[in-house]
Amino acid sequence: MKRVDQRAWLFLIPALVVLSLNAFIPLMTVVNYSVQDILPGLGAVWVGFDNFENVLRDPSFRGALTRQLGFSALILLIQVPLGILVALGMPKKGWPATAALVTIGLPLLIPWNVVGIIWRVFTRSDIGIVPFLFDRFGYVYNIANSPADAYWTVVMMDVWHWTPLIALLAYSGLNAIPDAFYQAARIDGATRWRTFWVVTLPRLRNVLTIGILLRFMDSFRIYIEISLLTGGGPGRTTAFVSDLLVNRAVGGFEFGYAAALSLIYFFIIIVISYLFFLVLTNVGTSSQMQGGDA
Amino acid sequence: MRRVFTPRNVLMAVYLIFLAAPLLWMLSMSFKPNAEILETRALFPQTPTLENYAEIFTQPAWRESFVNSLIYVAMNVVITLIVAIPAAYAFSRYTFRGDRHLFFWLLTNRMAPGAVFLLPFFQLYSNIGLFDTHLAVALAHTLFSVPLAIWILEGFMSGIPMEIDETAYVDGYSFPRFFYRIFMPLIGPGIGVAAFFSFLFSWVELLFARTLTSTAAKPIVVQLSRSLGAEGWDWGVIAAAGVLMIVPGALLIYFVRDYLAKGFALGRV
Amino acid sequence: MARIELSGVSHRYGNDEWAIRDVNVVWEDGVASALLGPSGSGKTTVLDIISGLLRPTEGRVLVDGRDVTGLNARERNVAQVFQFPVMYETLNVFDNLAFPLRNQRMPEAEVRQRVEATAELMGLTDLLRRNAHRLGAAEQQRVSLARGIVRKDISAVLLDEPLTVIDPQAKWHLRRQLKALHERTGITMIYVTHDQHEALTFADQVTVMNLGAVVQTGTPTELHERPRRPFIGYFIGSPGMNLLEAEVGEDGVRVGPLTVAYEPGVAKRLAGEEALQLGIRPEYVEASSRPLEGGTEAMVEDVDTTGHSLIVHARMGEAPLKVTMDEAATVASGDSLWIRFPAEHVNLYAAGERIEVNA
Amino acid sequence: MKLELRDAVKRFRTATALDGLTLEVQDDVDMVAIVAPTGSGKTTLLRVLAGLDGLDSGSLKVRGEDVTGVHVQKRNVSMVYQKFVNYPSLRVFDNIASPLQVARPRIAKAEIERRVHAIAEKLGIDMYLRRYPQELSGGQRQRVALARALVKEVDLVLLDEPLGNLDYKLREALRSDLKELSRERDALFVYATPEPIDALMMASHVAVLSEGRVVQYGRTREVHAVPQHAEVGRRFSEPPMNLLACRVEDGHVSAGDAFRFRLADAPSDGAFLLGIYPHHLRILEDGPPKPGSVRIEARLEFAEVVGSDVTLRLAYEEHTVLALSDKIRSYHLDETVKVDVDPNDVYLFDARSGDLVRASVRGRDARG
Repeated sequence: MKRVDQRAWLFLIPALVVLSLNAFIPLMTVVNYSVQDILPGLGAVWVGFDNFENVLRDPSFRGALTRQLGFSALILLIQVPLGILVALGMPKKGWPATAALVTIGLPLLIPWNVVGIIWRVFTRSDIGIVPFLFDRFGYVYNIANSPADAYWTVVMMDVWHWTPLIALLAYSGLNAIPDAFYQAARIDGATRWRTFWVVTLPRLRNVLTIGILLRFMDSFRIYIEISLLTGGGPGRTTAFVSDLLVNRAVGGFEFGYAAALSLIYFFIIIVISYLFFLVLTNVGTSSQMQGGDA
Repeated sequence: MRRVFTPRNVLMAVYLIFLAAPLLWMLSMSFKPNAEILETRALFPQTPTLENYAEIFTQPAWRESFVNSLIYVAMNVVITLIVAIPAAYAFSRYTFRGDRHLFFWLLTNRMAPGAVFLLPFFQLYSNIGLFDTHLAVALAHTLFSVPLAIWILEGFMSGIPMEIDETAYVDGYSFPRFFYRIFMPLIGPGIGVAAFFSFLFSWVELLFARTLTSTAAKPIVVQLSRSLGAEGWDWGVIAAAGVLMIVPGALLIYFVRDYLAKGFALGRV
Repeated sequence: MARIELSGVSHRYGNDEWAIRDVNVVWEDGVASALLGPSGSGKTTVLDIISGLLRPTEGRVLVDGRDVTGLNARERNVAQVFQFPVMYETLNVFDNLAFPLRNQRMPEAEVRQRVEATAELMGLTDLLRRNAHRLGAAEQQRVSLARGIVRKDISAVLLDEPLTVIDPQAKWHLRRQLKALHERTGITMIYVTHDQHEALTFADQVTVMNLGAVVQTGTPTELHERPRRPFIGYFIGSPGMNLLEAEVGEDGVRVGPLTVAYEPGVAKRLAGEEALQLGIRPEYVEASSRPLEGGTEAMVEDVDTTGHSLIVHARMGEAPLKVTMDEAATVASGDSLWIRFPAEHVNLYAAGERIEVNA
Repeated sequence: MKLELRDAVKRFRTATALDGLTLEVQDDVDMVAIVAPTGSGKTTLLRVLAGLDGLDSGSLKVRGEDVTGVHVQKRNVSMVYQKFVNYPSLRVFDNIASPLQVARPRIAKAEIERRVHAIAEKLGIDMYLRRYPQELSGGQRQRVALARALVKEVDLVLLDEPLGNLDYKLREALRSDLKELSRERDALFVYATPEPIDALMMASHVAVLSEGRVVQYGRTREVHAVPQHAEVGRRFSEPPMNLLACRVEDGHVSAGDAFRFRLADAPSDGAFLLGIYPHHLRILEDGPPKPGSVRIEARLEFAEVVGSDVTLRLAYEEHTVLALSDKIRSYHLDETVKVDVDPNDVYLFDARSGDLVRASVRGRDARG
């Protein structure tokens, strides 16, 4: 059992130094910006929480936030079940297992902007193969002006890009389930579906919660892939919170607004993630019966 | 006859096609001259050419940025491990005030929305004179790779019973000698998996890499997007660069496959 | 309930050498039996063959005379309790027990009746509404056992070292529960273990395996009193049986200075045997500080106490010998002790195989 | 004095592990057994002796030298756990040699080689020296841990239930090896176990622990023959001593309607605990009771075969009684068992304090 020893903090110093360099100082700068406005020629002027109020009342923020929540929920609903199914389908032993691991892992290895490029090339009306195929089925697919086509292409890109993460996590979770549970279910005459529902899924709970937490965080920050694929268009259909953030911060030079927006945005992520973290850790403590080692 | 078209095999086949199609399309593009890319849509290139790859390997800009990326990714992995191993040891061996919440704070760093932090990072690294150096990008990336590395290593370390530490102390081992000769070899797999995920993140990250560099340490990801910027995009070269960027990652995933297959210690949570 | 038989069963994994060779065992309907052997003796291979997880390379598995070699566990109606509790964590105890019945599409009314009857039998009635992961290991093991016997058509229950993860104080309670369950239901039960304590406590018929072969099948008394091979004499009982080199004399069998008297007929019959060995349990060696008629003297080298008896380590001529004496006996290392071997407690072995003498 | 632990106190948030524990062990003692139920402070006691845990108060002297505050790395001790703890990354040879390899002043390689081979041969694992611990069986892995603990000349060899995870026959073999090794070395073996059989078979001296204090310390057979407290009777016998509530009225002891007998030197009237060792409940399959002993009929609740004996759990009126029989046969639940008790074998403990009031006649002679 672990020893209680406050000197353990000494081990943490290197990590804290590196992280505080990267976390605290920039965070303080952002907080600094969020409570001031930079007026050309006048320098910084204290504005208190005005920026925060502007953001909260700004309809484009509320629009972006609802679209973002919708997008995050949708991709989780698709990726988690699909990831589990793929993990179930993956071979367990021998070279096929290695081949499956490497191929399924590929999308995770590609820089996010290259993902954007590939899908852009893949779906452009002039050179892409997707429009060409849809055309054969008599559907005019055009990512540039049809909001539906654009939205679903962005969703499919994200599914293509991140389902492997859930699949790999679920795959390692499946390997931790002792075979005795499947043997017992076979003896009890359970169908394949009943066995999944009563043996497999409950024991994947831990791994899936981590997957969902990671996927939620990353989906909330998605920006570069979409900006390369659809640039947020057509109109605002595929423009989410980070898109608004970059435009206001980099483009419009309303730095106070952007700083306030990012702090609100950061706050939302932390609150939701903390809820997941609590669920996750007390899920861990009500430890389901693992195989006891003699 | 073993049924081949079981629902499981069909689903896997469909998924693999969905997964491979864009990649194969990119691969085939990397062997086509620009002209052919724009006109035809055949999967197999009619006039296969290696000019796109040649472009990359001959152009100093491409080669240098590829090397730059590898340098700062390697530095990030090394710094992450040096910093994460002792921290993970503390979390796995001791309970101390605020350890759980500290762990959550570490995770929250990973969630910081990149976009707006660019300017502060830019100012910070310029002030400390690290702008446009590999170290700058490596250090910035540790903000994201250290928390995950600590989490993975802590899982592996908790798998090693405390009695091994104590037996070593009873045998007379000093802490450093114990850590080096007995403990480190035992968490080898953990180090491999942590290194893999640190590499994975740092290799594909764009925002910080672009912000903190200009010419001397220009990474491949920036070189890629730069050639995007110019209007007449040189699709063939971009596709070739995309293909080349997958190779290091694929190799690394090959090396850590056993640990992934065995299920790295998710029991931690 | 059913009669289980393995006839001529052998098995090897891939093409390395045989894990088990020519196993022939019959478990009569309703027997409480044990499969006992050190780890690596092949008992797990036999367990998997009975349960239907493993198809033997050679030989047949019969249930009530029906050849089930090719059938899987489901079709053989063989239930199994594993080393650690196997339960469906998201279901409460009632649904855990109802699970196999519902899979058989049994009407809900009948399911309820059978589950409640089985729960009563296993003392789980007041736990029926409790959720799985709030139960202790011993309770969970009882639920997985109850799940095995809730079905009407169960032919046998396999217990694979069921007490491994149970903490010591709860162990005797679960042992009693298993024994009581067998006496009340008469289900054929096979208890697989490497621990002789568990095997002899539970079973009326024990099959001992070693190095992939069945060495002896018999009641606890037979195994303890008349072990077929010296290995069983050593493996069963504590301390193990003494094993001494012996020669045939005219009036009986001689071990160094000591002679065990037999009728002349027996002596003649034994004459031809080579590599003769004599086995006797320490608690059956007669010992006393005063001379014993027909006995001999041995040197006491060491004395251990178990609280209720003394284990004397003596040396008779060259041969080391263990003797169990009452705790009140006054004996110390260095003393000399008169010992004698009563013929009815002696086992004779020729080339490692027990010879039936009319003892 | 090999070991002087005085008024040791060690408190944890939830419980007091050592509550003023004093233990003094003379120089002629090879092995002292610490008998106590799991979780009653015996592991903490070993950790304090090893220096892995410090003491809240109290002092510890080993061979006359005060080591109370000395850190574990500087102490001359070795330890073996119930779990087979070896260094998975080192071969068996390096596992055993590691205490010598880190010893200061430095020990020559040849000398390390000689000592490792000597101890490996003694424990029958010299053929595994090139292998890794993971490749060996449980019993062999524990022998590697033992070899490592014994390769260096130490003052204290601390053993925390080392046989707990081994099966029956391996325990027998290791018990005799441990006993022999404790005699050859002049180090003090401190063996902690909940199982009285280990202490009885191996240790020359025993300390029975209860609630963080030593209830009784002495020569093993004496403590067993004359337990000074009901707790010692219960803890230090296998199966545990029966303790039945009883009343003494003018020389007669009664522990139930049909269970009354005259006692020669009975104490003055009052409430007591009647202590009877299970092997003193004689089971005569047939024939009349021995003269002077009392016969009671009890219902068999359960029979457990242990080694070559059978522990019978009997229900008698509202008591549950344990008896020991050497007849290995199949027993049927709820059969009637006739049991005889010889008054000379019984002990009486004070009902409130549990202290011994009257030892059995036989017990007193054995100690003489």
